[in-house]
Amino acid sequence: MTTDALLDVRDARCVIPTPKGDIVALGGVDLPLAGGEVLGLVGESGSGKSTLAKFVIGAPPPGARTSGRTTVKGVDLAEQSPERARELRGRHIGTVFQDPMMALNPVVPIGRQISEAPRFLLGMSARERRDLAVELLTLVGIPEPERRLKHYPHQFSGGMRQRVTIAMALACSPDILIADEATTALDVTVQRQILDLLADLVEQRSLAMVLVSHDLSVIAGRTHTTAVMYAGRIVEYGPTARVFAAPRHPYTRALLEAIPRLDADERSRMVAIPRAPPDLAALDQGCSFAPRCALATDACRDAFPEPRGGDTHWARCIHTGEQAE
Amino acid sequence: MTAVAEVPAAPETERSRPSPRPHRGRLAYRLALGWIVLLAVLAATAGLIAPFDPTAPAGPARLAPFSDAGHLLGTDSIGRDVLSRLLYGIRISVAVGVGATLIAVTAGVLVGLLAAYYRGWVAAAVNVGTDTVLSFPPLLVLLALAAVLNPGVPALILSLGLLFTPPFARLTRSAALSQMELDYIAAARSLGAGAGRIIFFELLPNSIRPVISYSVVVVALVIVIEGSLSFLGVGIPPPAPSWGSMIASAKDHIALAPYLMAPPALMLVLTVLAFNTAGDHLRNRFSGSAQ
Amino acid sequence: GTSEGPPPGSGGEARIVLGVDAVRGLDPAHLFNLTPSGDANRMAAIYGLLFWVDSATGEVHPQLGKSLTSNEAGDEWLMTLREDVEFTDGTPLNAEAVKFNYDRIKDPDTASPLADMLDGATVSTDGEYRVKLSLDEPNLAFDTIIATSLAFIASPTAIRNDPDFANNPVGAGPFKLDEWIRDYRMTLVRNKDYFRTDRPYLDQVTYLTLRDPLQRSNMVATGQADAAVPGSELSFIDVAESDGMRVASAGTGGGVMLMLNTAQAPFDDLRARRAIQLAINTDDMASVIDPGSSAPSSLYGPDSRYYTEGTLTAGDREQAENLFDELAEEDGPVTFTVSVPSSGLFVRSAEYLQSRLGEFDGVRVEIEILDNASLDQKVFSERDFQLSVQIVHVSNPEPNLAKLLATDGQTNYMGYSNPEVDQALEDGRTATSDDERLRAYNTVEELVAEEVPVLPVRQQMPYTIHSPDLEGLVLQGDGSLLYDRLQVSR
Amino acid sequence: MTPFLTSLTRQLAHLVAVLLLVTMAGTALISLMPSEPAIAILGPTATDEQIAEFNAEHGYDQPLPVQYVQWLGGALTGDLGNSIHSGEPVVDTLLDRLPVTLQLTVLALLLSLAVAVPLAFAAASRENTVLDRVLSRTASGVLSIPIFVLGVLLVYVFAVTSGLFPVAGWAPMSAGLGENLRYVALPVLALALAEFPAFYRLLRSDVISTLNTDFIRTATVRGLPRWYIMLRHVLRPSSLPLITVAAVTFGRLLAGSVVVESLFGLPGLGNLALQSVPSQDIPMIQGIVVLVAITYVLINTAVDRSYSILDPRMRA
Amino acid sequence: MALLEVDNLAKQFKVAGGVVNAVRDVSFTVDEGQTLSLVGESGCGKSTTGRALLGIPDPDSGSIRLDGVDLTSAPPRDAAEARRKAQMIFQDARSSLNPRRRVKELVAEGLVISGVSREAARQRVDEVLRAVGLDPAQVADRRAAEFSGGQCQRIAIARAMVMRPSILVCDEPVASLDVSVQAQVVHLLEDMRREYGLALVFISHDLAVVRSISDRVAVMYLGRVVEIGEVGRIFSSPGHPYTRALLDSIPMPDPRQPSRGAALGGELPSPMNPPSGCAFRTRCPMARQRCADETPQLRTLGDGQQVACHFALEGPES
Ligand SMILES: Nc1ncnc2c1ncn2[C@@H]1O[C@H](COP(=O)(O)OP(=O)(O)OP(=O)(O)O)[C@@H](O)[C@H]1O
Ligand SMILES: Nc1ncnc2c1ncn2[C@@H]1O[C@H](COP(=O)(O)OP(=O)(O)OP(=O)(O)O)[C@@H](O)[C@H]1O
Ligand SMILES: [Mg+2]
Ligand SMILES: [Mg+2]
Ligand code: NI
Repeated sequence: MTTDALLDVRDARCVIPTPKGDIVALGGVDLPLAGGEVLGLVGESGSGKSTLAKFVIGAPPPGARTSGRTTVKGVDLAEQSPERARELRGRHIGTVFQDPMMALNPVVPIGRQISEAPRFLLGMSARERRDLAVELLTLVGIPEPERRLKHYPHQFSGGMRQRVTIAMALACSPDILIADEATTALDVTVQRQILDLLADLVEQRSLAMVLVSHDLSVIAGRTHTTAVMYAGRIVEYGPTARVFAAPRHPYTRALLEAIPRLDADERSRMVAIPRAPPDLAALDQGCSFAPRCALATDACRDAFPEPRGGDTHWARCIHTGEQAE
Repeated sequence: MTAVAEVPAAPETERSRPSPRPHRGRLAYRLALGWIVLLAVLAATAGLIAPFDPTAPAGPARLAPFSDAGHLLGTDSIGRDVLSRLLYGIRISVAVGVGATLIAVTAGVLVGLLAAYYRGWVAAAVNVGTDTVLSFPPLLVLLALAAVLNPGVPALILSLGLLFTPPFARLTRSAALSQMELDYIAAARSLGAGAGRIIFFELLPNSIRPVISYSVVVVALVIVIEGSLSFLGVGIPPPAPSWGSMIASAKDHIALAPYLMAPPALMLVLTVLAFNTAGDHLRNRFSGSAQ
Repeated sequence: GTSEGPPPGSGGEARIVLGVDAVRGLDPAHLFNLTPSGDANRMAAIYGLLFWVDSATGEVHPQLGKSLTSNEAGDEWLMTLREDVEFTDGTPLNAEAVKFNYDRIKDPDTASPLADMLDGATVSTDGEYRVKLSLDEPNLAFDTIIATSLAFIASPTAIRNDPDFANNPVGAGPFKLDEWIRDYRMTLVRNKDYFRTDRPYLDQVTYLTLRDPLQRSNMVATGQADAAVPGSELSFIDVAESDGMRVASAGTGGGVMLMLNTAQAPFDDLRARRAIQLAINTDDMASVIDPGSSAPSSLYGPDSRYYTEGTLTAGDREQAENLFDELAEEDGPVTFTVSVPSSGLFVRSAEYLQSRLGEFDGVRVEIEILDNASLDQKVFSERDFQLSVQIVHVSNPEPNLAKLLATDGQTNYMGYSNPEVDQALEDGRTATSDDERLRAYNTVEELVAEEVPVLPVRQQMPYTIHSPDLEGLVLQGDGSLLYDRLQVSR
Repeated sequence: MTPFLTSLTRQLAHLVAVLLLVTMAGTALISLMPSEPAIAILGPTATDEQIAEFNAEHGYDQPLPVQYVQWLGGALTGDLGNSIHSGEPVVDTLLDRLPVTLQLTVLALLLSLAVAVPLAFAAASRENTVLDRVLSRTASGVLSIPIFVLGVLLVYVFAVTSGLFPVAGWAPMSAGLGENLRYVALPVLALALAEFPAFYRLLRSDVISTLNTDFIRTATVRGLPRWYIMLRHVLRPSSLPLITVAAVTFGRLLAGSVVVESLFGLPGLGNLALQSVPSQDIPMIQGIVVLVAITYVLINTAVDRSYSILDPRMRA
Repeated sequence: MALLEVDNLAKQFKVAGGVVNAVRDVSFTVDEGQTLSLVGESGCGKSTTGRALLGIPDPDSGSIRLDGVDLTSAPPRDAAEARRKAQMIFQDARSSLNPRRRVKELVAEGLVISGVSREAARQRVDEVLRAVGLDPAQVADRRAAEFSGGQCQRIAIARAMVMRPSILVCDEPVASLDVSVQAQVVHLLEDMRREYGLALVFISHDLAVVRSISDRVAVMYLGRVVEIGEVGRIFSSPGHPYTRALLDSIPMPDPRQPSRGAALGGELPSPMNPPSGCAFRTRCPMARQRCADETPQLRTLGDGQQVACHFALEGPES
C-alpha cells in the first residue's frame, strides 16, 4: 500500500507477558489514517483499543514485546533513533486520555504542563510559551486563562481538566490527535461539550483524529471511518455510515443490537451477546469471535479470516455478506 | 541502638501494575527463604548437631583460630566452641526477632484496626498513644523495662515488641482505612454485621498483607537491635550466646583475635539480608496482585 | 617509666585520654571516680599531692609537703609543709589550709567518703607550717593513708567563697584548670606559680574522654593523643607495645578479686568458699578474663616489702569436687549468683566462673549484670549478693587492704569478720619494726588464703599507654601520674 | 473557626497530650527501676539519714504524682531542674549536647540523601538492568550490616590503618570548621551508610511507581527530554514518602545515635542518655525525654505542613 | 400505602476545605413491585440517597419509612429488623465483595448473621446462585477476585436476593459493564423483580437503560430532585430544562441522526459551593433573576409529574 497516509500503522503486534501467560493484546493490526480523517476505534473492554493507541504514540505497556512499523508523514519511525522517534511523535501526534486526572501531573501548574513541550520541541521562548498557553486555554474554552495558568489540576472540574489535556495535546500544533476514551469519564452533558469541541478543532485546524471509544453511539455521529476491534484485531473497517447501516461482521452487528436505545420502544428488552469475551492469553488460531457467534462453522475455527469485501469496507469474517436472519 | 521503625509509606500506593517482570528476584528470594528455613532447622536441631556445649569450655583451647583442634570455627576467649555458640545463638536471635515482631504485630494490628474502624476519639487516642511510644527515647524504654523485669530474653522481647507496635498500628490503620472506603464494608454493614465481625472477618484479612511483608523486615531490624544492645552491654546477659553479644565480646579481642568477629557478624548480616530480601519480595508480590 | 630522664625539655602539650569525665566535679572531699582512668589523674594535676606513694614499692615520698613523721607508738604524726607553696588564688598552702581541708572531710555535713580515714584523728596546727595529727589508735602506716587518700588539698578561700567550687577547683598543683567543656575536654595550663620554678615542663595538659577502651588506645596509636589509660584490662599492654607505643606500668598488689559474701548462703560456709578456691585455676582464669595477664602469687605486689612468693593456694579439682559433693549432700547443690558490672573484664569473669564451675556436679551458677546504680545499691550498699568481682589495689596494706578485710572495713562488702585478721591488721599498723610488720601482714595473707573472703585471680598492674614522645611518666598510688615530671620531646 | 485554625488547635491538643503522656510515662518508668538515685549519687557509704535527706531535698520522698506535678510546674517555666550528678541545670546541659547530635544527624541525613537520591533515580530509570540490580543488592547488603560492625570497620580502615581521620573525639565549630568536619567525618559516614539504604530503597520504588503513572507516560509521549521529566515531573511526587521517612529518621537519630556517639566519644545526647540512665540521673533523663518528645512531635508537625507545600492537593 | 416513603432526606459530608451537601431535601415513594430510577450526573447525590436508605451512612435528617417502620426513629432493633427487607447492589460490584472470601461465604453472610442454620443457609445459597445463573458447584468455592465484572454483579445480586428483600437498591449495576453484558444483568434484575414481586430503586446515569427498566424516574441535580414522574412522561415531555438537556446529550448510535437541541454551556458547579437559588441556573439557557433568588420547589404538572423549575415547560425561546 502506498504511504500517502498521514499516519500508517502496519502489522502492529503486541504481546504482554503476565503470570497467567502471554496476552496477545494486538494480533497484527493495520491502520492507515489520511489527513483530515476522523477514525473511530470501537470494541469491548480489553479488545486492544488502548494498546493500539499506545503503540501508535510509542508507549506500549511496560514489559510488552511489540513489532510492526509506524510511519508518520512518510517517515518510518522504526528507522529513527528512539529519541528522534519520540520527538517526532511529540511533534506530530497529540494525545488525550480517558482520565484527565491521571494524565495531568498533580503537582505541576497547568500552565507549565501545557507549554513545556513547545519549549523542547519548538524551542519557544518563555514569553511565546505563555502566550501560547493562554491562547490554547482560550481555544478550549477555559475562562480567565491568564489567571488559570498557575492553578493545579485538582482546582479544575472534570470537564475543564479534559479541556486542559486537549490544550496540552494541541501545544505543538500536531497533525494527528489521538483521543482514547477521552469522554468516558465525563457526564453526558459535558461529554457532548467535549466531543463538540474536538469536532470543531478537527475542522478548524484540519487535524486527523483517532477517536477511541467502547461506545458505538459516541462514534456514530462523529467519525468518517470506523474500525471495530475484537480480541486484538480489527474485525471490521469502513466508512462509519456503512458500518452502522450495513455491518458486515457478526460482532459489529451484535454490538449494534446490544446498545440500549433511547428511541426504542419503552420497556423493550435489551439484547445481550451470549457468553463471555475471549481470554487473550489462550486464543487459538481460529476466528476469536467464533465461540460467541451464531454463524460460526468449523471453517471459522481453522484460521483467522483475512479481510473480505474490498479496500473501503471490509470485515474479517468468512460469512461476510451472509445475513444473520 | 539502631533503628526503631522505619515507618513504611502508606501501603500499595502503586497503582495496579500488572506484573512487570514476574520472575524478578526469584532466585534471591529462594536463597533467602532457603536460608531462613535452614536457620529454623539449625535452631531446632542445635542440641543434636552442635559439637559442644555452648556455655561450657571445650578443653584448654582459647581464642583458637578456625578449624583448630576440632573446633571448626575456633573457640572464643572463654574457650567455648564458636560453632556451637553460633548454632545456639540462632535460637536467641531468632526468638527475639520473631517474638518481638509477633507481639508488635498482634498489638499493632489490633490497635490499628480499631482506629480505622471507629475513627473519632478512638483514632485520636491511638494517634496519641503511638506518638507517645515513638517519641520516647528507645534506649530508655529498653533499659528501664530491662531493669524492671530483670534483663533477659523475655524483657527484651516485650520491650522491643512495645517499641515496634506503633509502626504496625499505623501501617494497619492506613491499610484498613483504605479498605473502609470500599463497599464490601458497607455491604457487610447493610447485612447487619457488627463491629467485631467487620473488624475480624472483613478488615483484617484485607489489611494484613502489607503488615506481613513489613513484619518480615522488622524481624531483621529487631535482630540487629538485639545485637546493638548486647554491644552496648545492655542486651541479653551471658552466658546466653546471642550473636550480638558474641560480636561485642569479639570486639574486646579484636586486636588479639580479629577472626573471632567474622562468624557471628556474617551470620547476622546474612540473616538480616535474608529477611530483608524475603520482605521485599513479599511486598512486591502483594502490591503486584493486590486488586 | 623513667624517673629522672634526659635534660628537662620545656613547653608543649600532653593530650591524655581517660575513660570518664569528671561528672561530679573535682572536690577533694568528694573523691568518687578516683581511678586512673577517671578523676585521679585530673586531681593529681590540679591539686598536686602532699605526699605520694610509689605504685610499685609502696614507699611514701613528699611532693608539696616536706616531711611526715610519727612518734614511736604511731599515734602522733607531724606533717611539715614547705613554706613556698601557694594555691593558684594566692592563698598559702599552710597548716591552716591542711587543717581546714581535713576538718571539712571529718565534718558529717560534708558526707565525705573519706571521713573514715580520719576517724579517731584530731588535726591541729603547730605553727604556720606544721600540722599535728593525733590518732586514737596508733597507726604507723598513717603516712600511706595520707599519701593515698588525703593528699589533695584545696584552697580554703575558694572553698569558702565559691559554692560551685567543685567545678572551679583551685589547688596548688603543677597545672590549673583553664577550660572545661563537659564530655568534650578539660584543658589545664601550667601553674606559673608552682613552687618548683623549673616545673612543670609542659605548658598544657588536655584531657579527653572516651568510653571505649580500645578506641582510647587507638587514639594514642594514631597520634591523636599522647597518653591513654585504657582501663583495667592488661591485654591492651601487648597490643600497645606491638603497635609501637610505650607503656608505663607498675606491678602493685591486689588485683581482680572474687568477693564471696560471708554473710549469706552459700558462702557463709567456709567449705563453700574453700571449694571455690580449690575449683579455680587462677592462672587459667587470669589468662581467660584478661589474655596476657597472670594470677597473683601474693596479696602484695612483687616489688612490695611484704611480698612472699606463692602464699596463695593453688587449685585442686579433686578436693573441690569432694567439698562440693559434701555440701550438696547437706543442703542440695551449691547455688549462687555472680553479680558484676557490665564491662568486658567482669562479664568475662562471670562467664568464666559459670562455665568452669558448671563442670562440677552440685554447683549452679547464675550471672547478673548490673548497671552502676544497681551495683552501688545491691552489692555495695545493701550487700545483697553472693559473689561479685572487684578490682582492689594494694600497693601498701594500708589503707586498702585494711578497708577490705577489717570487720568494719569500708569496702568489706563480704561482711567478713575474723578477730585474728583484725588483730593482725592492727599489729601491722602499730608494728614498730619492719620484721614485726612483715609478720603481721603475712599472717593476714595466710588467713585470707585459708578463709577465702576474697580470692585474688589476676595480678594488678596499673599502666598508662603513651607515645614515645611523652616522657617522665611515674605511676603513683593506684596508677595516676606525677604531672610535674611529664615532658614531651618534639 | 477557619479550617486552618481548627487543624492547628487539633495539632496542638495532640502535641500537648503526647508530651504529657510521654513525661508521665517517663517519670513512672524511672521510678520503677529498682535502684535508688540517692545511692547512685551519695555512694554506697551513704547512711540512711543521708539518703533520707537527699530524697527530701530532691522531693523523691513524695508520692509519684506529686513529684510529677512539681516537675511539670518547673518544666512549664523552662526549669528542668539540675542534674543530680553534675549539679548543672539540665536545660544547659541539653543545650550543650544538642548541637553535637544535631550536626551529626543533619550531616548524616544530608549525606545519605545525597547518595541515595541520585542512585535511586539512576536505578529506577533503568529498572532491572545490571546497574539497578547491583545498586539494589549493595543497598540491601549495607542495610544488613549492623551499625556497630560498620563503625568498627570504618575506624579500622579510615583511622587506625590509614590515619585519614581521627579515631574518635570531637572538635566544636569554634575549633574551626575544618577541624570540626575532620572529627565529625567518620561518625557521619557511619550513620549515613547505615541510613542510606532505607532512603535508596524507598525512593527507588517510589520513582518506579511514579514512572509508571499515566502522567509520566503522557509526558514521555509528548517528547519531553528525560532529564526534564525526572526533574520536573518525577522528583516532587516521589519525594513525599521519602520526606516522611527522612523526618522520622531525623527524630530517631536525635533520640539516640547512641552506638555511634559512644563508639566515637561524641558529647551528644545519645552519650548523655547512655550515662544518665544507668546512673539514675532522674532530672537529666526526664529532660532528655522531653527534648526528644518535643523534637519528635515538632518534626511530625513540620512534615505534615511540608506535605501541603509539596503536594498542592493538600492545601486547604 | 407505599412500600418505601422517603421524606426530606438530607446528608452532608465534611471534606477538606468545607462541607458537601450531597443530598438536600429529597422525597419520593416507591410502591410494591415498582421500579423507581434515580438519574443525574456524577456527584449529584444518587448513591448517597440510595445508601442512606440502607443506613450506610444514616442521613442527617429526613425520614425513611419502610413497610410502615420509620428507620430513622424506630428502636435500633426494630430498624435493623426492617432493614433486612431492603438490600443493596453497590455501584462497584467488585469492591463490594470481600476479595478474600469464598463466594459461598459471601452469599451466606447475611443469613449467618441473622442466625440461619448452616445447613439451611447452604441450601438457600445454592438456590439463589442458580437463580442468578451461576453454577454453585463451580463458583461456590472460588474467591470473588477471580470473577469478571458481570459475574461479580451476579454474585452481588445473589447476596442481596438470598435475604428475600422486598426492595432492592441497585446503584449503577451496569455502568461498569460492557454493552454486551449489560443486557444480561438488566434481564436478571427484571426476572427477579417479576418472580419475587420486588421493588427496585435503580440508580443510573444511562437514560437508555433507565427507560427500559423503570416505572418512574427521578432526575437529580446537585443533591436535589429536580423532576420526578412516570417514565413515559419524562422521556416524551420533560418538564425541567436539565432533563431536556440530559436527553438531548445522549449520543444516538446512528450516524444519520442529527444532534438534538443545543448543547449545554458551562461547567458542573462544585457541590461545595453550589449556586444560590436554582442550582442549575448557571448552565440553564432560560435562567433569569428569579432563579438566583429563589430555590424552586417541586410542583405538580399533571399525571404525577413533578418539576422543580420556576419556568417549567416554557421553551428556551420564550
Ligand atoms: N500493562 C498491561 N499488563 C498486562 N496486560 C495488559 C496491560 N495493558 C493491557 N493489557 C491487556 O491487554 C488487553 C488489551 O487491553 P487494552 O487496554 O488495549 O483494551 P481496551 O480495548 O483499551 O479496553 P478498555 O475499553 O477497557 O479500555 C487486555 O486484555 C488487557 O488486560
Ligand atoms: N463518603 C463521602 N465523603 C465525602 N464526600 C462524599 C462522600 N460520599 C459522597 N460524597 C460527595 O457527595 C456528593 C454526592 O455523591 P454521590 O456518590 O451520592 O453521587 P452520585 O450521584 O452517586 O455520583 P456518581 O454518578 O459519580 O456515582 C459528591 O460531591 C461526592 O463527592
Ligand atoms: Mg482502553
Ligand atoms: Mg454513585
Ligand atoms: Ni457509558
